[in-house]
Amino acid sequence: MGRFNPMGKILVAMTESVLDVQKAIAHCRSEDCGAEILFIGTVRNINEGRAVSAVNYDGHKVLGEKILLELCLEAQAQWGDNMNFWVEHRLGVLKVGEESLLIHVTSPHRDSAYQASRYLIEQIKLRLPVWKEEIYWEGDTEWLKGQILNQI
Amino acid sequence: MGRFNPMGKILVAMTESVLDVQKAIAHCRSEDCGAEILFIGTVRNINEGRAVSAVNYDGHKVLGEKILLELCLEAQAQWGDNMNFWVEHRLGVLKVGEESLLIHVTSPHRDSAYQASRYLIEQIKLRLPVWKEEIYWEGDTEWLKGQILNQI
Amino acid sequence: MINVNISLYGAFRRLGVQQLSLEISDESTVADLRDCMAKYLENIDANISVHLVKTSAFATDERVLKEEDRVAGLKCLAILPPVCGG
Amino acid sequence: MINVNISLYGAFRRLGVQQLSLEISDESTVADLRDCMAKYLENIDANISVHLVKTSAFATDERVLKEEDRVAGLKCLAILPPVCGG
Repeated sequence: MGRFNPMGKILVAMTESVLDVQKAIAHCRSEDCGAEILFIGTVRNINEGRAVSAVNYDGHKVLGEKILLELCLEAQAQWGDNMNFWVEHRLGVLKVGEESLLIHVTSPHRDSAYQASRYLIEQIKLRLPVWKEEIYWEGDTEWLKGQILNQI
Repeated sequence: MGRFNPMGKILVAMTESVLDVQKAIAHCRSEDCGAEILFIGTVRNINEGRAVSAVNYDGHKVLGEKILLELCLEAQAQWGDNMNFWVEHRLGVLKVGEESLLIHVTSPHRDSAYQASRYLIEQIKLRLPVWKEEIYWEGDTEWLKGQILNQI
Repeated sequence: MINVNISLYGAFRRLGVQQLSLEISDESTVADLRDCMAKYLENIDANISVHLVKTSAFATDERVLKEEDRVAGLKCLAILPPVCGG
Repeated sequence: MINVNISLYGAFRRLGVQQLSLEISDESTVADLRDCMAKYLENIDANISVHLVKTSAFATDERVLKEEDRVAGLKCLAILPPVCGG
């Protein structure tokens, strides 16, 4: 079994639907994986001192899902082919407190689960084609600055 | 507001009841916390080469809950008074795949959430008065070796 | 000359359209396309800075493109501003 | 002499009782209690190693005790083997 034929399960999505923690947990649960790490990103009520009422997430769905799959395969190659992944980024207008991102990782041991989870969120910030337009209580909006995408 | 009067919420429990991910998430969600990390420990089907059918978790409930609270306060003191915590350890006989431990941490930023989550699991392994008796498919049982408790 | 359609994302949504249609030479690279797009936006006096065009990547549905990649024959082109998911 | 009840956890559950009752002198420290318990277990030929007693901590409901702590007056004593939660 090489890196391109892993035993662990992977599901990725860029979606307008509400994210589903229970499905993520059910997907990744495995009797040989005793450590499960779920990262949830939510819309925060304040950013750089301004009161946020909602965030409009724009994303390139086809390329984005391809990149999420690549990231999970990279994590399996580095930390274990038997790890399972569920990564979903939500798109559209989300109110404060709503879930924008789920990254769920399960592994036989906790160290690899923490490392893979952290790797995924950091790489998502650098490589996933998603953009945020913040909508402020004062009524104006702003597309946030971000990380320049590099070809790999 | 000092370290002993934090703004964040803390709930800890040593319990025979099934652990509840949804309650943990609802308890810790906060509009100023954009990063949420949930660690779930589950019973693994194999340990040191032996096929496990279940694990009997024994624990000192009163002292254990006191220590879990101390650990959360230590994490708030180190990474942020506005962080929220839900930490539950289950006791009793659990089958393979069942959830034995939930550690849920929410924070304004992901770095502190990951660090606090990792701190809690590592300290729990060292300081929480809980013991595992593995029940093997072959019918025998064994109390696992562990970490010697030190007085703090 | 060929016609290319470029899908717009993020701050480029301010242009109010899903795609831009630009005419470039058959030999054009991604770098040429970037220059062409910057000039187009200056001409129409769009409220989009040249800096944003310079810091954006071009991509297909399959991958992020390199500056020297030839544009002719590529499908589903898009311009991707600096990203900020999560 | 005073009588102390010690709650049992983990591998000490093999003794088949919730608590042990031991008689120790009023002046006894946790270290003395540990010795007393080790001797008791040897006498009843329990299937518990002396090593387990030596590597266990004593505690109340409030805290893990130090070797030099006096036992008299402490409530809810327990012996805690090396831990392995999670």
